[in-house]
Amino acid sequence: MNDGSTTHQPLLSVRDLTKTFSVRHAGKTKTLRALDGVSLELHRGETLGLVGESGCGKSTLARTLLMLERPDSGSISFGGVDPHALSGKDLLDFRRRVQMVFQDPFASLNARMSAGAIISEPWRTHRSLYPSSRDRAARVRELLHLVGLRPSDAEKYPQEFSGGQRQRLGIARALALNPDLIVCDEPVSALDLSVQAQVLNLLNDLQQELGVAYLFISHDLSVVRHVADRVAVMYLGRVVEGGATEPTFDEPLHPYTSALMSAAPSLDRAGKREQIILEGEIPSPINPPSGCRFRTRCWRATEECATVTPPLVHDDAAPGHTAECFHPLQPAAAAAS
Amino acid sequence: MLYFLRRRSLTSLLPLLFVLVGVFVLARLTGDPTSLYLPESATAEQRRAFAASHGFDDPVWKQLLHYLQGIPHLDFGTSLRTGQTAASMALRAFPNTLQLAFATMLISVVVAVVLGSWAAYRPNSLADRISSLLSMTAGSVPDFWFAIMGVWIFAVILGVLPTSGTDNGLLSWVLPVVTLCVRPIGVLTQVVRGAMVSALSAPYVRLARSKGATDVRLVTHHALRNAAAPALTVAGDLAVGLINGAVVVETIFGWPGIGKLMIDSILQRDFAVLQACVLLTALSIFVLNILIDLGYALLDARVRETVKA
Amino acid sequence: MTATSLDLDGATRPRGDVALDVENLSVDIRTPFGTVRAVDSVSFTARRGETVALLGESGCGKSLTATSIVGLVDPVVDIADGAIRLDGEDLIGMSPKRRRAAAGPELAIVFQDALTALNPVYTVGTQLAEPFRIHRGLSRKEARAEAIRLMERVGIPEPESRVDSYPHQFSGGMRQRLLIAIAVALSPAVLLADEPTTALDVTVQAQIMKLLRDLREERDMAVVLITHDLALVAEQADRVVVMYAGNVVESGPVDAVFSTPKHPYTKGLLESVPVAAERGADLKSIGGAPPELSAIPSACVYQDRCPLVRDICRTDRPPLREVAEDHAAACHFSEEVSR
Amino acid sequence: MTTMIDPTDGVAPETGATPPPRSGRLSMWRLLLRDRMATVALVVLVLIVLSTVGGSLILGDKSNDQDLARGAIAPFSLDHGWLYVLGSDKLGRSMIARMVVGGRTTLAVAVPAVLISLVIGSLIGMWAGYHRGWRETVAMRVADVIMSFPSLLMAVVVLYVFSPSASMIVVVLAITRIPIYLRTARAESAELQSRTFVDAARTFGTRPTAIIRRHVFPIVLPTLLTVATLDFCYVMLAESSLSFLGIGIQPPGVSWGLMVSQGRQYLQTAWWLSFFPGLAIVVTAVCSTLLASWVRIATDPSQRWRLTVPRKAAARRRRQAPIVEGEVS
Amino acid sequence: MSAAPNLESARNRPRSVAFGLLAVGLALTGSACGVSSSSTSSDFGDTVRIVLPEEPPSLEPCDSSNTGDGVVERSNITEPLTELDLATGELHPLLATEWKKTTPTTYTYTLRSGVKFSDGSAFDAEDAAFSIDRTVNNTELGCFVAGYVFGDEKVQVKAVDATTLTVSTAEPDPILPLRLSFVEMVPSEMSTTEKVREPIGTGPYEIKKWDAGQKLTLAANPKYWGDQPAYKTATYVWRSEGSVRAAMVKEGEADLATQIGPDDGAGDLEVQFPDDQTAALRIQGYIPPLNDMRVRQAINYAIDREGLVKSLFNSDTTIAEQLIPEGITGFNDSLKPWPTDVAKAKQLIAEAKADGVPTSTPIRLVGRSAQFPKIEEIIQVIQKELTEIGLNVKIEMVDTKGSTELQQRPFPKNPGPYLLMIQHGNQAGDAAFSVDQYMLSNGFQSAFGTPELDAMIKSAEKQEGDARQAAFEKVFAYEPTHVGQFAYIAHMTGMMAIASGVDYKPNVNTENEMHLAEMTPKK
Repeated sequence: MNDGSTTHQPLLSVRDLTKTFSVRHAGKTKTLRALDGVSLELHRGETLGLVGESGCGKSTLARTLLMLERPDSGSISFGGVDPHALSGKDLLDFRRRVQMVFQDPFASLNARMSAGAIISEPWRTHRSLYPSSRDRAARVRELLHLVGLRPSDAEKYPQEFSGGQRQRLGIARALALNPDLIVCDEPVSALDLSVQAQVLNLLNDLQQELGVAYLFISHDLSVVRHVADRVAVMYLGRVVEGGATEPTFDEPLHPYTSALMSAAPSLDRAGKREQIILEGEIPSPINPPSGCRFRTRCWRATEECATVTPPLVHDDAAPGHTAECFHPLQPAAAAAS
Repeated sequence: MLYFLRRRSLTSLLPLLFVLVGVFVLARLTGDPTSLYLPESATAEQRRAFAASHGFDDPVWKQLLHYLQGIPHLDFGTSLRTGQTAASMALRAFPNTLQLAFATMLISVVVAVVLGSWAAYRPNSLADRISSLLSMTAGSVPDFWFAIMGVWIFAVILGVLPTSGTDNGLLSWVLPVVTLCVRPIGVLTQVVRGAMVSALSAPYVRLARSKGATDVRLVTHHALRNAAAPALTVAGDLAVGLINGAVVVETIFGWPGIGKLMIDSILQRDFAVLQACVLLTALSIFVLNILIDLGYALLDARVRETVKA
Repeated sequence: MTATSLDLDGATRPRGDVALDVENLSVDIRTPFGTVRAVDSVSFTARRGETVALLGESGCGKSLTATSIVGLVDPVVDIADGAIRLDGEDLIGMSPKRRRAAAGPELAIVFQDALTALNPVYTVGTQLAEPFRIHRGLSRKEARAEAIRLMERVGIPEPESRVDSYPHQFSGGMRQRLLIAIAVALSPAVLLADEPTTALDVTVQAQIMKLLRDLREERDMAVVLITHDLALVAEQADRVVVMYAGNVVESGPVDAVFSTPKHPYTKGLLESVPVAAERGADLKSIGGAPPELSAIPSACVYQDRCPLVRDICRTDRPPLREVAEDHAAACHFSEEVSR
Repeated sequence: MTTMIDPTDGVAPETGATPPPRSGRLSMWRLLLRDRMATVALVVLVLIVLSTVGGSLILGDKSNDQDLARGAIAPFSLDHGWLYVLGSDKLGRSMIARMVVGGRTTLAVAVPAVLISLVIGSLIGMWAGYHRGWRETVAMRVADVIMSFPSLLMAVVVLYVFSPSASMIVVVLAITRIPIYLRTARAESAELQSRTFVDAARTFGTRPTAIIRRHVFPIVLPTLLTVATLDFCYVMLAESSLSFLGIGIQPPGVSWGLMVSQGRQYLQTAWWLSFFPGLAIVVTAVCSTLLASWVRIATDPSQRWRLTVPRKAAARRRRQAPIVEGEVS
Repeated sequence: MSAAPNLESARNRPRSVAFGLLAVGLALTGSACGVSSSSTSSDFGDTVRIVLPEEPPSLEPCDSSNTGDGVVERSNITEPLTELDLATGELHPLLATEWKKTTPTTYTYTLRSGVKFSDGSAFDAEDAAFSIDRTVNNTELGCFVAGYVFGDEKVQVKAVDATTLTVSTAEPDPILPLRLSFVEMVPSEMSTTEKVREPIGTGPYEIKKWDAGQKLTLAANPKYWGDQPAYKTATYVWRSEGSVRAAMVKEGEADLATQIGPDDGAGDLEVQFPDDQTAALRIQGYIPPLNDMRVRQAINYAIDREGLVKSLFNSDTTIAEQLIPEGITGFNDSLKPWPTDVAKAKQLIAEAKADGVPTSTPIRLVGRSAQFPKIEEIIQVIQKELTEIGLNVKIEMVDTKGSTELQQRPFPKNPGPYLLMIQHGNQAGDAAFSVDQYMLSNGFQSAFGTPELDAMIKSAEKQEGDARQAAFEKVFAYEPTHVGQFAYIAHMTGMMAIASGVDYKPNVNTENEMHLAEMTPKK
């Protein structure tokens, strides 16, 4: 798989994406910076894991990529074009190529529609895809089979399925338009452990089979570690660290990534380990700290962290592994570029 | 607070203006009242003079402009029927309706809170079913029918209450207030019950229960205040609707309130009085809405923050 | 930041007295479609100073067990059978008055959803003071002082100024601290924590779990941790009770259960955790889905998903039997379950 | 959420129980039959509709048959034939026949008024709620304008201008009730438009009208129908009030409200003239309220268990003393 | 997070708001109780309590021919120079002791001396001249009396001395004294630009307190020139429901209730009395098919007046045969009511139809709601009867405004054929007031007429004495057979409820002016 080198044009490229919301807070209108200069790249057939705690902006990023939100600034390039500049047929074509799997398999399926209707709903907009009803019926059966459901399930309603089966339905719906990229927003976090494994396996198999790329958003480090080729760690609207999965998780540069890894409970009871317990909570994105976002909770913070945005540093040992930090945990070089 | 008042004013006074202009134009469409105010045998010249002296010969927009110009000077015109200023007639009638409405709402709220809480305390119990059926019935009784049946039974047959009027002290209040109470009690009891049922099954009540709080404390201390907001909303709507009821009740009981005055003014094409009444009613609804918003703030700190700002 | 050493060696600590003893607890739910048994003959004990985890997936009956213990079940729920003893006293047969007296000083619960569990219309100070007002009859002023002390203890900064704030003015983690503060206000013998960190971020979860741990030590409480998170159990609990479809399928010390599971369900769960598998490779997953409550098999509850299933599993329900010291499993073939 | 067929929510969620099997899903009919009061209400309503609509075909002429010699016959006597069981009015017309025809008029005003306001209000409401922004603001302001003045007075003014007729009453009542549906539909629609399955539809490029039609409308509908059932009661009372005040149905037309009004002057000599039509209004209104309240619970998954749960084992539960059952008896 | 003091205030403010609200509420209820207790039933015996259908709009004396005002005001608060006895049609002296025609166009009045207004000032010829001038010649006030009894006529008044007054008209006016009997005397200080709500008069009572909307109290005028009345005070309240008014007398809440109906339940407290009102159906006889005499006659034949009067009117009501009741100058006592003959009516319609008259055209039958008791029922009966003879009749109940539009000229354009229920009251006592309005071909409330009838009316109006009587009798005899604009229904009677403790004999004038001085407590 792709190791992050940019020999050919990436499928998706995000540059300096910024998105703010106006919120009413204590009676005044304030600006909430959900995304503050996010840059990402994603290649065909690759899985990019996006990790972060609640409020870090990862869902906003997903919604912006799917054009459910319009960014304030920055650019998105999908296959070389900015979808936000599209309209009409071109826009519809973009809609076809990028799909989403949602976190909540209960809420993301309309309980009043049968499984068949749910899966074929996209074709009611993209009519040219499967023009005849026989084609559509056949394709529904095919998709159900693909995600491990029975063709007869097309008649059933979402509430007649278990949580895992519903998520399979959601995946089938996302596949209905034969997309190039599927944004998976916490696709397994609402599922029980035993079912979660089934769905992760399914996603893995589909990627092998169809070559689809995933943007895999999760707060569960073990899941991301399992599925992602590369990861990006977000904190307060910024990507603070990114790179191939193993070096990023095993030898993190950024103290936040390290704390995150440490805080996650582990099954492994064999040895006692030092647990880093951060103080305080994530500051509000309405009024984020100056300089380094993480400095208020960081044990390595110094005065300079409060004034200037930290530089991008590269991991000496692993190419493509970068972080924004004045005091990286591993030996690292400041960005050359 | 100031911001809040300004916002409320903008959002509420605009509809008020709409209503006023709408009523003005509609009232003019009912035609020139000259023939009602002059004797059958009045001559054409007398009619023209009458119309001219009251401006009925002007086009409607001109009359409206003239009327609106008078408002800042608190000039709301003069009654054709009585020759008094429209404002004084409306202001004299208004307190009578207000007293009626206040007594009604006070009684309704107290009864509804007690009944509703009691029913919600044990959902599906016999008490709940009975009080639900009663409150639904109460919400479905036409007030005019209730009123005349009340008069018939209590004043005519039994002779224990006066038929009408305001001359018999508190006894005069019984039938009008009871009539007006019926629907609010019915509706409000159901709302309080519903709100209390959900409040009583809310997690914070379970938490309070896990602290060892008694049931009485759970109802009065934890659930009631949370259930108050929806009840307040409905109580506000009911208070506005009381004006509807007042029209009927005041007509039947000869209560000299604003509802009766408005109906009479419409019948008599006494436009100035009608408009003064409309203005006063709309204004009081505006004030009522502000009071309700303050009530929300009183109940809930989250609302208070938006009001305070 | 603080770096603390996780004490994962609970089994070696001296055990206190049995504070909570649940015996053959069975709970029914009346539904439109008939009565279903949601909790079936569940037994476990919790001693002072130890953490017992009730582990299971959604719908396995662990939360219902907890709410049955504290007596906060919905009207459609009936306790059908069994005994719940708090320091030897049966809770089910208790008078409501005695029950109320026990709620707080002897038995307390921390709820999962801190936002809705706190009453939005009262200040947190009022709510924190309530246990003292109810059980100790303290004056408003004294109770308020206690509330401030509590807030300080659970790590809420500037308690004097925040005591008059409302719940919505606190963050999720702070609200969870407040809930814990209310629960431990009167130093109960038994503290039930129902998924106390599920809604929280991992960094905050770590803080909350440390707080719970510290309070357990400090007040010598028995903590019953209800969770679906295996890793959390591994880190926090001394003993674990694994539930499936309303039944206890395995129980014992965490070390023993997690290292040598004696029930195929426990084993399947452990293998489903992604870290166990290589990236990109398939995870070992349990096929199928848990049964509906109304369709729980009469014999072995796990028969439909069990890789070891045999004829006897479809006819006889395996009893929960001791397979090692203090380690029990409900499987006909527990010896065959191995890593 | 208003989904009516999600059995997972059928059991109170706190119990954490898994859903009961779908095979046992109850049809609305069976659910209805379990609630005796709601069943009775429905039966009565159906009877009222049948007898007023069907009955006026048979009794339509009789309702205007005058016979001054048979004026003011007291009710509950078969001496003059079954048509006079409920007595006659001053002109000797059968009360039964007039009640039937009056009922038809009342229904013929209330039903179209409710339907018109339902359709207009919910369409605008769903549209405004889905799009939010200025559309929502404008729609809500319009609703405010209508709501900011007592509806009955507005109707009085309007009916005076345009002379009272049945169709005018329908229009006036419909307009004054539009905000009810508008607000309900807007609130639900605004909530639904932020739901994930709507987001999902957006990601396919589905147009707003299609989303409203496909995803919003079917979900909002039960709520709106509940409101409409309740509102039917209100509109009927409003029509009656207008007729009572003399600006509703005009004689020789007859409606229940008008009959109460006309009978008022005979209260001392012929009480039945006002009593029976008033009673008919109450019965119809109570039944529609009962039915509405049942529909509200039946379509609300978090409430529905109340209708279906068998009541038993109270003694045992009391010891557990869940708050809603309470131990104070 | 805000600092502590802010939080304090946040907590306390709502509480104080709550107290404020409660206080306002209590104050309101408090004042409410004050209102109601202030006017509890006063000492019986000294007070007569009267309940009217509506509140007097104002007591402006120059509007007193308006029944709602006059019934309270006339001869109670203010008095005219002379008083008309409707039963006999004669004028009696009141504030004038004598009057005579001194020239063809001038009348000279001699005023009663020693009369004082209730404010203590003396009444003299200046006041009388002022009152007449204010009522008749003032255009600004738009006096009801001017329009009602004087029309376009203007008068010159002159106070010759303190007790002598002359009134002149441009043309000779044989009934000028009759007209002048409608002018109430007021002090010359009264406003000539604005109507006065609470006037000063010379009557036996003065206004004591008027709680607008609630109650009007009159007290005996201590300076009254005549005998003091039996009741020291009189209170008026008003209820629109006849049954409520009746019940109030029955329950002892009032002593007298006016305008009640036969089914209002006053029982043996009901008192009937002759009235000046006549109910009739006016036929818009210039619009087909009503322009055919046969159709108009058929309508007359179809109505069963006897049945109507027996079951729906007050029991003393009589069937009408002409527009005015007995007692009015010009009443023709030889006329007989139109007979009921359904067969004949059907035949007439059939004939008309055969001649091409569009008898199936829908005809509007218009009645004014609450014009008199049971009008709705009466209209419904008539509709039924007219339908039976083959006409297509639709009922329309309208309000006052709606009926005046159809009743008075100019009539609406293209209204379609309509029949209008009218109730005409001649309180002036002379047929001229009726026929001028209702029978001239261009009369203000007349749909059509004939030149012959117009001529008969014009000449009758110029006559005096017996000649006048005879001339008008001819008019009334001529109209039904040659014009047929009306289907007369009934000469109405009034009905009131009088408590057993009050002695009062209502008369034909009672509905226009109810003299409190004639009421006495029964021993």
